[in-house]
Order: sequence, then C-alpha cells, then structure tokens
Amino acid sequence: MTVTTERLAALDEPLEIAGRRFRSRLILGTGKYKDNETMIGAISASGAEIVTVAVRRVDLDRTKEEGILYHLDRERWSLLPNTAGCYTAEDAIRYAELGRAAGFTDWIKLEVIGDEDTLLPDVEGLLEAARTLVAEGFKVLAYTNEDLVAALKLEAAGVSAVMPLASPIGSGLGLLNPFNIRLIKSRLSVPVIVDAGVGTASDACMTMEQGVDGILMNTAIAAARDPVQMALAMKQATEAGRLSYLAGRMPRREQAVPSSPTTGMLD
Amino acid sequence: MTVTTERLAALDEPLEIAGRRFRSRLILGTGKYKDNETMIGAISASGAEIVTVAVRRVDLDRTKEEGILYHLDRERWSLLPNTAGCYTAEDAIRYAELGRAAGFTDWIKLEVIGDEDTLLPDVEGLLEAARTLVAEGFKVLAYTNEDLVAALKLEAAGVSAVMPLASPIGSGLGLLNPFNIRLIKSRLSVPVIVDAGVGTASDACMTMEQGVDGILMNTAIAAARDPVQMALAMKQATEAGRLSYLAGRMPRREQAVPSSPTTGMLD
Amino acid sequence: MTVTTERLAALDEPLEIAGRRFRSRLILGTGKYKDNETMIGAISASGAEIVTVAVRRVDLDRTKEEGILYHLDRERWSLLPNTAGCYTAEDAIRYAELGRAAGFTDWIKLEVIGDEDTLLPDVEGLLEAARTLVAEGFKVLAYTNEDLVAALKLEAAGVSAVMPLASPIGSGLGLLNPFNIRLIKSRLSVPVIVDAGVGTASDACMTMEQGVDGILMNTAIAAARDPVQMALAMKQATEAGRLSYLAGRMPRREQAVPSSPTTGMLD
Amino acid sequence: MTVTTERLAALDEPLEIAGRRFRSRLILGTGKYKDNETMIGAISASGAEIVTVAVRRVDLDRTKEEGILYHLDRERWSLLPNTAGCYTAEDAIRYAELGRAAGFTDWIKLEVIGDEDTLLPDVEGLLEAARTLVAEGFKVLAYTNEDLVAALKLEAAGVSAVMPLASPIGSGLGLLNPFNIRLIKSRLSVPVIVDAGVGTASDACMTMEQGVDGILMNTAIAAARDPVQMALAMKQATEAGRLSYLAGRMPRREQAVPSSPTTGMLD
Amino acid sequence: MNDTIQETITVTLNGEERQVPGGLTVSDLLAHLNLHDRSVVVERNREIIRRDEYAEVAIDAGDTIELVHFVGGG
Amino acid sequence: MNDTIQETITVTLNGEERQVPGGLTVSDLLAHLNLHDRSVVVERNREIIRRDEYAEVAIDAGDTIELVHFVGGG
Amino acid sequence: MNDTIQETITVTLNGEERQVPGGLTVSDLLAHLNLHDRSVVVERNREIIRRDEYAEVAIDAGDTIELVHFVGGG
Amino acid sequence: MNDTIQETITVTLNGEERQVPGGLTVSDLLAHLNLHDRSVVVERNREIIRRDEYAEVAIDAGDTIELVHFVGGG
Repeated sequence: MTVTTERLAALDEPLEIAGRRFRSRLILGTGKYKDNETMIGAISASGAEIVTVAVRRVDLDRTKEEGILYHLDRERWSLLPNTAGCYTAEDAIRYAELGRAAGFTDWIKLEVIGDEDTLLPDVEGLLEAARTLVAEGFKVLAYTNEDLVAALKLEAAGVSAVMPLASPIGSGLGLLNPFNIRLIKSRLSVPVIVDAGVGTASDACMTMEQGVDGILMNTAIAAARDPVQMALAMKQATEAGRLSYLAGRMPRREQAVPSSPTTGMLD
Repeated sequence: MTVTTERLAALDEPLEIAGRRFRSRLILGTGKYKDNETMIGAISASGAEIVTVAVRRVDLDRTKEEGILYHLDRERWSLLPNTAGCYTAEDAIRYAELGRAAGFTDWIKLEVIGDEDTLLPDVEGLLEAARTLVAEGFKVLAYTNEDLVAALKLEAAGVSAVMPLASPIGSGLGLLNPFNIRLIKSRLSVPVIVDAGVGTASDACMTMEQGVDGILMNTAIAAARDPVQMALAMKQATEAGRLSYLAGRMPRREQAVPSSPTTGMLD
Repeated sequence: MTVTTERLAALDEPLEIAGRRFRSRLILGTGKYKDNETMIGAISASGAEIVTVAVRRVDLDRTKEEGILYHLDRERWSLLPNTAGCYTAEDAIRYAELGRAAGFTDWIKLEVIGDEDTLLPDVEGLLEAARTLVAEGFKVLAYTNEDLVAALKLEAAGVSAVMPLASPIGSGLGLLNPFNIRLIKSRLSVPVIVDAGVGTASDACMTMEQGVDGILMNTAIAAARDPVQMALAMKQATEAGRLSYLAGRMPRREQAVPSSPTTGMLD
Repeated sequence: MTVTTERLAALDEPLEIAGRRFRSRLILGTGKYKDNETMIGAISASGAEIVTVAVRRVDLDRTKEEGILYHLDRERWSLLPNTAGCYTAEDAIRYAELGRAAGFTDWIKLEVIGDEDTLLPDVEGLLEAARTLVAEGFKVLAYTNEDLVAALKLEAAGVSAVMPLASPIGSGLGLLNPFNIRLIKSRLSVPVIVDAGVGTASDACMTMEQGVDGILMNTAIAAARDPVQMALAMKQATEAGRLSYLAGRMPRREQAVPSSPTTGMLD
Repeated sequence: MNDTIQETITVTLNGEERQVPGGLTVSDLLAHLNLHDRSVVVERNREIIRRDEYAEVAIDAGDTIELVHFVGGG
Repeated sequence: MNDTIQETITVTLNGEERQVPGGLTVSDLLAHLNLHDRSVVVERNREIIRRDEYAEVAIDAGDTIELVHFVGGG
Repeated sequence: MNDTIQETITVTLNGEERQVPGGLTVSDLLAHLNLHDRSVVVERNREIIRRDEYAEVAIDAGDTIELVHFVGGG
Repeated sequence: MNDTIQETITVTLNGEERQVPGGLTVSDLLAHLNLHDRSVVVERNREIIRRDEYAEVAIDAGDTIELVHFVGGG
C-alpha cells in the first residue's frame, strides 16, 4: 500500500505459511473493537492480509445481527478461525472442525487454554490437539508458551506455524522474555509468529528485531485510544523491526566513538 | 515521500524549530559512512530534512578532495553545523562562528565535551557557551545530558532545542534512562530532540514513544551492516513511535483479557 | 549460624517442604567445584541445609576415587538426588528409583530435559514422570519451566515443591521473567523454589523479593572467581530478599519526595 | 555486629572517607520516621555508622520538643549534616556553615537542588558551592547527578566523596542507569556513594555490585511497612552486593551448561 | 417444507429447549429461523452436517442442534 | 542579665518579630527562651556567633536572629 | 565366595563386557571389585537389588549389571 | 595578484609553516592554493575574514591562517 511496503517487497522475501505467501508480517485479531467501522479502518491501516475470527453460537433472538463475514471483504483478507475459549484438546478439535466446516479455510489458530485468569496455554493439551488436527489435514498455527521444547514438539507434530506469546493475552506487557523468543526462532524451521502481549509500537518493533517471522495482535490496536492510528503505527513498527533485523544493527559499545573526525581540529 | 508520510502529515503537526517547520522528526549525522554514495542513499531513505556537518581544516595537500557540500544538495537538506570535538566554551564558540561564516545558516548544534573517552557533555561549559551564542544571535540546538536542571537552564538561556542523549555518542546502547527523558519533555516548551546513543530501530521507536519531538542519529545508520536499509528502518521506526505516542497505547494489565467473546460457547 | 540468621528465625517462619522444616531458603548443587574442599567451604558458607547430588555409574577403573558421600557430612546436610541428564519420563523414573535405593531419602529433584543445548524441561514428560513418582511414594521437587499451567498441574499431581527456572541451567542470565514467577507463586500452595539461572547476588535477592519460598543454585557459586565468598554473598542476598519481601517495600513514585523537612528553612 | 559482618571485615577493606574508616558501607538518613523509637531501631538494625541530619530553625513555640541530638547517641553514630532544601550555592554554603558551627563535625552532605518537583541537583551551583566549601576546609560529600563530567570536576574540586543518585530522592525507582554509575566509579579515586532512589533490597544489592563504595538511603527504610526489618534487609543486601562484587560473578552464557556430569550415564 | 398440518417437536437449539414444527430438514429449520441466507455451520447431536446434506437431514424430536458462525475474535 | 529595669526591644527571631528585654546577650536570650541547655546555633544579622562569644555579644533592637539545630533529615 | 574352582563368566558391567568368576553373589561381586565398603546401588538386568538380598542374589553369565552411586551434581 | 617580482613570506597555514608569495590578499591566497572555487572559511590571526573582504585583506608574514570547511560529522 505505501511506497515503503513496495520497497519492502524488494528488500525482504514474503512471509510463507503453509505454502501461501504474504507481504504483511502482521496478523490482526477482530475482537473488542467498539464498532465494525473502526475494525475495518484499523485492519486496512495495518496492511494485514490475515485476520482471526472466533467460532460462536448464532444469537437466535437477534437474527438481524449479522456475523462478522458480513463486514469482512473475503477477497481482501484471509480468515484464520481460532479455538479461543477452549480448555481441552477435545473442545479445541470440535471448534476447529466447526471453523473448517464454514467452508472458507482449513487453517486454524489453535488455542488450548490452561488457566482462566491468565489464558496461558496448556502445553499438554495443545500438543495432543495439534497432533490430531494435523492428522485431520488442518493447517495448524499453534498459540503456545515461550517454551522451546514445546515449540520443537509442535514443529515435529507438523504444525504450519509456532506462535509463542510475548506476554499474556490482552495484557499489553510487551516482550517479557526476548531470550526465549530468539532461542525458539533460532531452532525452528517453520515460521515463528509472536502472538499476544504486544502493547505498543516499540514492542512490535523490538519483537521483529529478534528475527521472528511475524506478529499477531488484537488488543494493542482495539484498545488504543485511536485504533486506526495505532494500526498504522503497528504496520510501521513491524516493518521497521523487520528491516532493522535484515539491515544488521551496529555493534553495542560501552566506549563512546565520535561521529565527527578527530583530525583537522584548529590550533 | 511515502504514502505513510503523507498520512502522517494529516495525523501529526510538523516539527517546529526556531520558526522553521519540518515533516521529518529524524535528523541525521553525515559522519563515518564508508563512501559518499552510501551517505546520500541513507539520508534519502531516512527522509531526514536536516543533516549535521562538522567544521574542520581544509586538507591543503589533497585539494582535489572536496568538502561535503560538493555532495549534499542544499535545496533538499538543511545544514546543521556542529561543534564536535570542542572541550571548552571558548572553542565551541569559535567553531560555531566559523560554521556560521560559511554563510549557510545561523543554526548550531552545540557540543561542549567534558571527557574524551565517553564524549559526555560538560554542563558548566555548555551553559556558558549557550548563553554567549544565543546572545550572538545563533539558533542553538544543545547536545546535553539527560539532566532536567541543565535542560531547564538551557531553555531559560534561549536555546532553540534541547538535545539530551539516550546513551554515549556512538555506543548504540539505546535509551538508558527513559524516565529522565520523559521528565525533561514534560517540563520544557522548546523541542526536545534525543541525540546520540540510539542503536537500532526499536530504540528509535521507544524513544519517540516517550513523547519527544525528534531524534538525531548517525552511527546507528552509518555503522549498520546495510546503512541504506537501516535508514529506511529508522524512518519507519521514528514515524511508528510518534504515531503510537499520538494514538495512545492500551493500558498495561497484569491480568489477561480475552480477545474473543466469552459468551456463545457451545455446550 | 550468624546472629542475623538467628534474628531471621524470629522474623520469618521456616521453609517447610514435605513436612520437614528448614531455616535456610537456599538449596545448593554440588557439581562443578574445582575440588571437594572448595565445595564444602562454599556449602558451609551458604548456610544451606539441603544439597543436590547426581546418580552416576561407579568408575570401576578408579575404585580409589570415592563417591561424594565420602565428603558430605550427612548429619549436617540433607541429600536431594536429581535426575539430571534424563530425557524421558522412563529414564527419570529409573534414576529416581536408583537414588532412593541408596537408602538416604525418598526425595527426588525431578528433571526431564527436552533439549540438549538449553537443558530446558520437557513439560509433557515431566508431568508423566511426576505423576508416576508421586504414586510410588516419592517426594517430588520438580524442575520446570516458568509455566503457570504446568505448575498448577504439577501441584495437582501431588509434587512437594514446584521449581521453575529463572533462566537456563548454568547460564547465569538471572531472573528473565519475574512476572511469570510472581504469577506462579501467587497461584500455588506448595513451596515455589526458583531453580537454575541465578548468576549473582542481586539476582538471588530480586528473586526472593518476588515472594518465592527459596532458591536452588549451583553454577553461580561454583563458577564464581571465589566460590566460598560468593556462597556467603548468596546467603546474605537470599536472606535480604526474603526480609525485604516480608518488610514490605516503599511505594514507587515518579515524583520525588524530600527526606528532610521543607519547613523551618531560614529567610 | 553479626558474625557475617565480622567475616566481612576479613574479606573486605574498610570504607575510608576523608581519612576516617568505617566497617559499614551504608549511610542512613534520619528523616520521615513515624517516631524516634522506630528511627533508632532502624539505624541500629542497619549497622550504619554515619547518619545524616538537616539544619532547621528551632521551634520557639514548642521548646519542649528536643532536636534529634537528644535521641542519637553520638558515641555510636557520626553525624553528617546536609544542605537539603537549598536551591543556590549561597544558601547551601550558609547551611553548611551553620551545621559546622554546631561543633560536631566539618563534614557536609552538599545538596544544591535545581528543581522543586524532582529535587534533582543543579550541577552548576553544586560545583560552585563545592569549590567554596572545600576552600573553607569542609569535608564535602556531594550529592550529584549520574553525570561523569560533573563527578570528575567534583573530584578535581577536592570533595571527599561523590554521591551520584540512583533515581530521584524518595522515588524508590531504583538504579535507573547502572551504566553511568559503573562509569563514574571506574574513573574516580575518591569514594563513590550512591545517594537517593534505592527502593528495595535488590536495588541496594545490585548497586553495590556495580563496584561503588557505599549507599546512602532514607525513604526506602523509613517508608517501608516495617522499617526495622527493612533496615536489616538493607544491611544484608549491601553486604551481599559488596561480597558478590569482590567474589567475582560467573560469566553470563546464552548457552546452558549442565551442573551434573554428562558422563557415567546408564545404558 | 410440506404443507400438511404438523405437530411441533422439542429440540435443544444452541442450548435452549425450543418448539419447532415436526418433519423439518436442516434447510427447513434454517429458513424457519430466517438463517437460510447466512453462512451458518450446523452441528446435530455433536455431528457436523455438510452443507450438501441440509436438504436431506431431518430434525427429530430431542435433537441437540448447534448453529454457529464466525464472530470477531483474536 | 542585669536586674535594673529594662525596656523591651523588637528583634526578628526565626522570621517573626518578637519583643524581648533590652540589653540581653546571646546567652541571656537563650536563657530567656529556655534554650540555654540546648545545642543551638545562633546567627545574628547573617553572621554566625561562636559559642564562646555568647556571653559578650549583645542583642540590639532590629537584629535578625536565627536559632537553628539539627532535625531528622536524609 | 566359595573356594571351589570356578570358571569365569562374562557379564556386562557398567556398559562394558567383563570376565568375572562364576557363581558370585552380588556381595561377592562387590568384594571382588573392592566396592564392598562403599554405598553402591546395584541394578541387575534393569532390576534394582535390595541391600538385604546381596548375599542371595547370584550373578549369572550374560547379566547386565549397573553399579551406581552419588556424585556431585546440581 | 600584481605581476611584479615578489619575495616569499612565511605564514602558518592550518598549523604548518609555509612559504607563500608576499603581497597576497586572501583572494590571491585562495587562488594560489586552488581553493578559490571552494566554500572555505578563512580565519586570520583568530579573526574570521568576511567573504566581501577577501579582495582587500592582505596576508602578512607571520600571519596564522586557518582555512576550514564542512566535512561529514554527527
């Protein structure tokens, strides 16, 4: 969309997940916006090509209320159904199958939550569900802990992307453990997409500088004072962090080094 | 230059220093590039409108070698001479006057260095020089410590901008003391531009999120593995941090908050 | 041993694990010391009452070389065998049973490692082994990730203590994720002992200030330039962090507050 | 006082300021305690040998109210009068002279404040006052910014100790800029004592690990929920940080290193 | 939906007991609920019904039916 | 303090105008204020009075006197 | 260890094939290895031998024996 | 620069003693050094020479001349 993004296309290879290629390294959630217009404005500003959706009951008493598909242009954005709210592998598998049955995609953002207060993942249940869903032919993008061993097992299970958290969902605490994220990225071949916890643009920028392949966020944009403006900030920050990672930062020095010549001074 | 920057113009007021207005909030140094072509490429990619230069003796034995003005399009970039390398108020004043005598500008980036190893400023000498130069009609942009009281005195002395450091010149250690920078910004009316120490894009993004008016950098770009690409990253990061500051980040929460509805779950 | 420790006894309740009470909140590993004399000196200086040991083959070719029990006064220190080096639940269970068969204790420091480079735990295997060993009557102290859900499951499995890591074994990177450690402590009833990663005294002090019940360390002392002196530092730091937690720190303020009266100034 | 402190005496040389030697590296303020009994209890628990006091008008209407000297055993604690509340060199000099005239000491904790909200020092005024007071024969302990050049000038002016802040007085924000503190310590010969901003025991421990000679604190103890207990924690933390610095910490490694042997495993 | 008189049957719809006409197919039910033009996924007694079966699969008394769709989520 | 009748004079004491008997020395003044047994530092018209001068230095009308001591401070 | 003449047998001891006299009990083996006075745990064919069985349990040809003890570890 | 024969004089140019023809103006000196087409600032005996004075100001023996310009710097 921006000249910069076009330049990016020249400077960076696309993000490839399950054989599909994307220019944007930002994936957006569609929850918690004050209205659909703001949601669409934010998604557009962010440049995201993939958006997540949740599977829920139709409200039979207000059938006028349309589902989110009524608002999302499916030519423009790829849907990524999630299993948010599932606390067992069995539930997550059921929601994944319902999401696939809608007929748009066999991709699933797999969440198996282990604790209501923190929404932190249950690694045991997650691995069980991932193995089953991969066997059923799903393309699984797995929301997980910043846990290297779990990440390696998810990759071995055949998931299409591993999505470790930066900090708890909706917390906005940012990247609490860059070391673990760097470690996970250094050991995996499938894309590593940091999911949850990013709170502000510098969090996104620093996260991309760890070398990860992308970021998935929702609350940081939806709960900003101006979501559309923050979405643009996040687009810029994600591109900046990626470019900075590719450009190769200067070495840190505890010693200062002048930027101006030390010779040619006057007497 | 990019659509984003045009959008920025709508979303943000320009940066105003000494009565002049700028769209870019990034000021670039011109030192330490491996060649002039890289320097020009980096400055162009960064979108900077102001570039700093140093005052040094002409090399009489290699008069073929041209000064930097031979390479810099003065229609495109405003020059900001510095007093780098000066260790006393007297020296700094002398260099400032030589810079002004070149006939391009009465702006001066004032440095009075107090220590050779760290290039940290000498607040006493800095205040003395600032008072004199303001009296001589210079527009003074003062490189200083992350020292609130020094910043307040510089403002009282009539400088056009206060430029506290993030960390030592050329160190790339990033924003060591965000608290002090936020404090200084909260108390001054003149522009606050963070000068020196930024090492990577996320440093620039986080620095702008403190609410400061701009950033001056040199080594982070010149010493990156790919300076032109890093310059673009810095442009994006600076815009992202500014936008993020204006958009208003989400509140931090130690408690998680779901992004998907908790109602409408299946039995 | 020191007056301070006696005062501590009055200020703090003892650490209780599996029905046994300890004054010291520091558990020491016995590996990697340059000689046994240094090891004994360090353990003595640390005030630790529990020390870990590993289960390994007797070296049949150097039967003069005695096992560690030859050096450790078992009246003075309780042994805690570990399952270090085990990569499956089955192996860990085998080592645990061998450790118990030595006839000193039914306590086991359970490690199920998932990755050779980082020695990070395999949560799946850890839970499986913990459930089996608890059923076999072991008192299990489980080395685990800073993973709340895994910690809750370990507690549900009946372990005697949950031991999340501060950072990888032997890395000395300190407490990378205080938030998760605080979170785990806030949700568990069994003792939470931070195991691995502490590198220096302030790491230990800060870790105890999160409210955890104790710390297990080895390399930070064994690999210090002066292990005995560092052991004393760690003792002091652990007591200091505990006391500080109990005493209740002052509130943080972004505003300064004078320590001297603002009244009674002269004209 | 404690066995540990006695061991410390063997492990560490005393702190020497202006030719006097002290065992404790902790200096305490006497302000803001809820009552004198708590103050005395806290000072005693801290092991401090030097305490600061302020110079203020006698309250003529309540002449029953005694000054602090009525409560402080001058055999046990050395007094260090301060110039808190002074905003000019002239005022600070006046208060210093009044403090000396009380007849107990020619030491002065020099503060020249530049801003009411933050109580941050005015480096210009500080240097002016320091030069005058040194010339008048005072032993000056100068409260200053974490500013290397100011510290070097204070040393050149002949002060007996340089006391950079960790963060603003009474803020409890801890050591905001360890880099600058380490830098200052590495360049000065006179004692470097970190003054103000320490909020909790781990702050004190980490501060001492930078290699500084001591810490001056007040609010962190007086405003703790249990000041006496926190005073003991601070004593322990200061000793721990000092010992840890002397013992030499282990190297940090991004790679894990096992604490148990990797050989002798079973088949 | 045939036009002969029908008695109503009770089914569990999205967790609530509801009366609906007897003899409905899934298609009939969606029409009955004004959801025929909506992309709704139907689960009957914990089994997902494929779209192309909507016209055949009958709703019986006592069935547990879940009608779900996509909503905003992260 | 001699016992002949004295008129009072006005001085500024710690910032407040006060009436005190005329002809007092610093020692007298401290006694008059019940501060004689206290370690108080005396500044008279911006000049510090040495302890050993308390008995000689007289307090005159219009003097500005500061009486200070140590209090708790950080 | 009885004193009649014995042929040697081959066992796997801590991962290595070794010749030991035939007809040894665990106690005999430990003595033979000069480990009788050491607190060593014995695993025979993946089964831990209780201390009080050392005198009865015989070592047979082809046995896999592990002799372990505690060493320094974290 | 007039064409009559000139003796050379010694000046300190950017810190080094140099022989230059006598009777030069600043303009002459710059031309002599091939700097006439360059934006160079001239300081003579610690005083900056304004551009419009280049043609008048003469260079005398013993002068200390600094010729400076802008270079890359941060």
